[in-house]
Amino acid sequence: MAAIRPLDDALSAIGDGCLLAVPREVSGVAMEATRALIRRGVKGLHLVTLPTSSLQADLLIGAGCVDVLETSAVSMGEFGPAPRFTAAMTAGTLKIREATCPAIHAAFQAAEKGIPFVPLRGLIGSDLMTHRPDWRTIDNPYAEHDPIVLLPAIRPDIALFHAPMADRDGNVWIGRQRELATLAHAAACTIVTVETLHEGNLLADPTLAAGTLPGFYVDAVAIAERGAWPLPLPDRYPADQAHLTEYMKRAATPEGFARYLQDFVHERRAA
Amino acid sequence: MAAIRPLDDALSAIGDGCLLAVPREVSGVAMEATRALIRRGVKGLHLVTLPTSSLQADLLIGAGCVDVLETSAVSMGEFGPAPRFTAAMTAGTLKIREATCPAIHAAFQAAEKGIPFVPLRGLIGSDLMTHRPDWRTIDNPYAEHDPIVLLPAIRPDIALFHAPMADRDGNVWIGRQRELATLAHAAACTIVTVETLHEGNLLADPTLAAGTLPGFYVDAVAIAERGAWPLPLPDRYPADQAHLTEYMKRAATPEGFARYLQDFVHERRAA
Amino acid sequence: MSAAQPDRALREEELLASVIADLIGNVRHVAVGNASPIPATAALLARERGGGRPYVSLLQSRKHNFFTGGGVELFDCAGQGRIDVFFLSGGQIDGQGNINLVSIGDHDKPQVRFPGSFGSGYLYYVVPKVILFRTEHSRRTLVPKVDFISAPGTSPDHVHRTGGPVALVTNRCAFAFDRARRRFRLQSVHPGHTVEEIVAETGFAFDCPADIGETPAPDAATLKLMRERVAPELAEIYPRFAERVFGISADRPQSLALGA
Amino acid sequence: MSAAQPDRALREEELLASVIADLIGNVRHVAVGNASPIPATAALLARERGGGRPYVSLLQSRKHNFFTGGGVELFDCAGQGRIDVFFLSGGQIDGQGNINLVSIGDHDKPQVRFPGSFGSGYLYYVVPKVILFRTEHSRRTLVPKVDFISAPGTSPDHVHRTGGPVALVTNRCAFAFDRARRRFRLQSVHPGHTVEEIVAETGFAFDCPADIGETPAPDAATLKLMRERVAPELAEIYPRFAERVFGISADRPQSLALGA
Repeated sequence: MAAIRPLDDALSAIGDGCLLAVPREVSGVAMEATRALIRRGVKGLHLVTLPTSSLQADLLIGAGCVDVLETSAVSMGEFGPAPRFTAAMTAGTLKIREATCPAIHAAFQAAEKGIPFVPLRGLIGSDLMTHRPDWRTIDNPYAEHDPIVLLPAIRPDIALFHAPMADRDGNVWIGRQRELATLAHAAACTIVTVETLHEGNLLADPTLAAGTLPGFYVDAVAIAERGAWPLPLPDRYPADQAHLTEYMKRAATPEGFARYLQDFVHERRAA
Repeated sequence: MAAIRPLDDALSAIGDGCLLAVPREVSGVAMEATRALIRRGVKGLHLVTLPTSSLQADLLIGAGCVDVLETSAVSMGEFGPAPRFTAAMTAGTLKIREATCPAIHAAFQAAEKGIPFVPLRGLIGSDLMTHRPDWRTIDNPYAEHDPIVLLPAIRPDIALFHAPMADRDGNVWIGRQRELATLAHAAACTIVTVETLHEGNLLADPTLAAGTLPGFYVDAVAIAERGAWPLPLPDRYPADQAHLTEYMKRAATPEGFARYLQDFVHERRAA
Repeated sequence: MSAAQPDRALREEELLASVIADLIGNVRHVAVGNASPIPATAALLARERGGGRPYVSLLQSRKHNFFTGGGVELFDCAGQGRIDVFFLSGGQIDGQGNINLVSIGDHDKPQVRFPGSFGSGYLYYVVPKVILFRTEHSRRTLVPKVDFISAPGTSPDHVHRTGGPVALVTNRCAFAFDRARRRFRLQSVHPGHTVEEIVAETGFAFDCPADIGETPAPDAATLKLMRERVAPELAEIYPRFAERVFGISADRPQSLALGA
Repeated sequence: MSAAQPDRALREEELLASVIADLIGNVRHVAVGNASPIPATAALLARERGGGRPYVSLLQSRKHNFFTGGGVELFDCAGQGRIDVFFLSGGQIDGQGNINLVSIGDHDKPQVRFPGSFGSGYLYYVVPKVILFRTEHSRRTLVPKVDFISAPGTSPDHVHRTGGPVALVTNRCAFAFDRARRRFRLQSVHPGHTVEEIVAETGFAFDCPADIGETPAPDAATLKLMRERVAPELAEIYPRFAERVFGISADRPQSLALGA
């Protein structure tokens, strides 16, 4: 069961080389925690995004924290290609396990169910298949001549995300972001940062309980106000457009990115 | 998209012989709708329970509405064995497709995902396997000598359940009863009865939205106050213990059950 | 809610709940399925004694149930390896630990029909400690071979299986299950019963060490916890059980319940 | 929120959105993925014209998104056959309708790297009407054969497939996709462009009927709906696009935005 802990303490379970799973931008990205990990100098991460990422993956890659990336896409959306991801890929310095969004969702759901694999339609004839030998085509036993792809379960060591609130029992309100529950169910260890502490028990009110991940699945909670900044937090605050524009400008070159890290990560500056 | 309709009208899509899926007792059982179906004289149902049932299945079986029952269990819980289910089974007049709870959940989730089958652990060595030729054992392609069972998806014609409230857009608040969303996603047509009409849109408030099944999946909504009676509705009202005691007494014999139907179904009496 | 009568004689249900609570041991999470009032009592008792640990999930309860993902969450949770103890019963239980929750006689036109397999066809395989319980200990219920295997007591080595039975608690005794030998071993005999009686009333063969002791009755502190703290909690989902065993009714004011 | 300038010249984005809105047709549900402002404009326009139908799901939006089951719901919904129209693009698109969202050159050390396949490796197979769009129409983007197939335009007959491409809209023209012939057919040429130019700028062979017409510009009512009703809604998830194309900013009061 989770206790509310200081951020660096809550992140202590994230060791070098671990399989770290993080959600997509609109679901609640633990950016303050990501900066703390970079400050600490985490190395060799196998980063899995459920199913895509933006600034979080770009920062971790640019800071040299990631050995292997499993993703459906890394993009800064309207701001354009993710600069450090793109640079690392074209330099050939980042190992990537290509995927497509529903395949990553399904593989996490397989881990959630305790099943070793799950079938998924589509995929056949895509070059994703040639790059993913772990995705295997079998004949659907329930039909004639019907090939279908199987995906192995993804069981992360750590799930890390940001949410609006948690209570002292480690219950976390995730609202409509149900994939955060899947993430926690699939992972061996779940670390959550939240905007605020909810006084009282989130499970006590049936309306709040409907959007709550039980503390049973949560190993550590840290308070991080505006912890998704400069990314948005659903229903709470939008992305910081000006800062992301600034990021794109700086991160276009290795030197500019280094200065960005210095100014906004190591110096702990915030908006 | 659902409009709020009178009960009998909302139930018109439930034709004789259809594959009707209903939830377990604690998730919200549409009992008033069930009585309406019996009054209308629906026949030949293939009834699937997600994953168990109590009074609802017993009533429908006793009233002769069910040809095939797919279930993990039918029981009146503390009140004892379900009398009309037990009578029909020992008389050999009811075809049953034996199952176990997580297999039914998984088969509905497979339909929800649009996959033809899903694997599940357990099951091997159970006599359920000999009675379910559609459950097939394959070798897990990701391990050596590791047999695992596949279950075909269950795609109901109709899903029918009872919930606390809906709005005029057909959005239905289901709270923690997430299997009701799976039920609706898996079914071709979803019919819901609710206690009350919610003025305003359930999706507009993030807290309510987290527990809401979107109206997109709902084909008809009818208001049925105390519509789960005499079964409980989560967080709203408990089971009517006295009435269930009365039911057990009457339903012990075919004649008593016929009088029960006369008094509480055909006469439309309620507590 | 009512307080129970503290000085009345030990009831069989209380003894069984106490035995089961001891079997639960030091674990993180105990789940209890449908229609299992004695295991529910035991699980809540274990939590009271453990100061909040283990987590207890009563499938039918709103209050004692942290699940927010619907009915599938219990099974997913077990599949994740996050349920340490579960309880199963059987219309028949045999000496290999096989349980039958379906029927006696021809399956399609049985002599006796039970409700159905519930979650047993899965949970028996994936929960490390499954405690079997059956209050009727007779040759009718404890049989040489079940008519229908809802879930087998053991599996061949190549079948993925992380769980299975550890014990069988009846109204007469407690058995341990030896997975390697695939059979039960008599563990203790409840007060007022004998080994001879158990041999006579059990339909299957079991190991019977020479030095079988008597099942210890719950101590006063345990009994007090069970009657005063656990019993009122049971009334939410087992009102008839709570009233019959503990004289407690959720529907009536305390003074009336005390007089019942 | 600001109102846009009603009388200014037609922008290319507006033309493309109008073309795509027409392609959507009479369906129940249109979904739009990430980084797709023009398709989002088209989908919202189709809904405005249809008086609330089709349902529109903008993946990144909170407001225009009825999903309550998390990120997987879009894909499950498509797998259920409940998404009728979706949009895909490609760093490269070839004449067989194959799309490349991954890279150009050697995959492990590419000359050009794109963000990744997103949901294309699934949605292209299961959404009946996939509309391809690519604003840069050149031999660089429309190629004879893509370097990496994120998702193929067609599949062998024995491969389960309920969806696929129906059209490709670029800044120069609109193509229809003929699934039986597995190739594109020029459908209409946008104002200011010519068939010869399109042949010259397209890297793949396509069918070109003799009587190719000009792509019709949106009528005044459509344009008014787009600028006044749709554009303000876009600012939630595409603030830069909404500002650049429609002069609308969600962050500034209306008077300021009008002056921008």
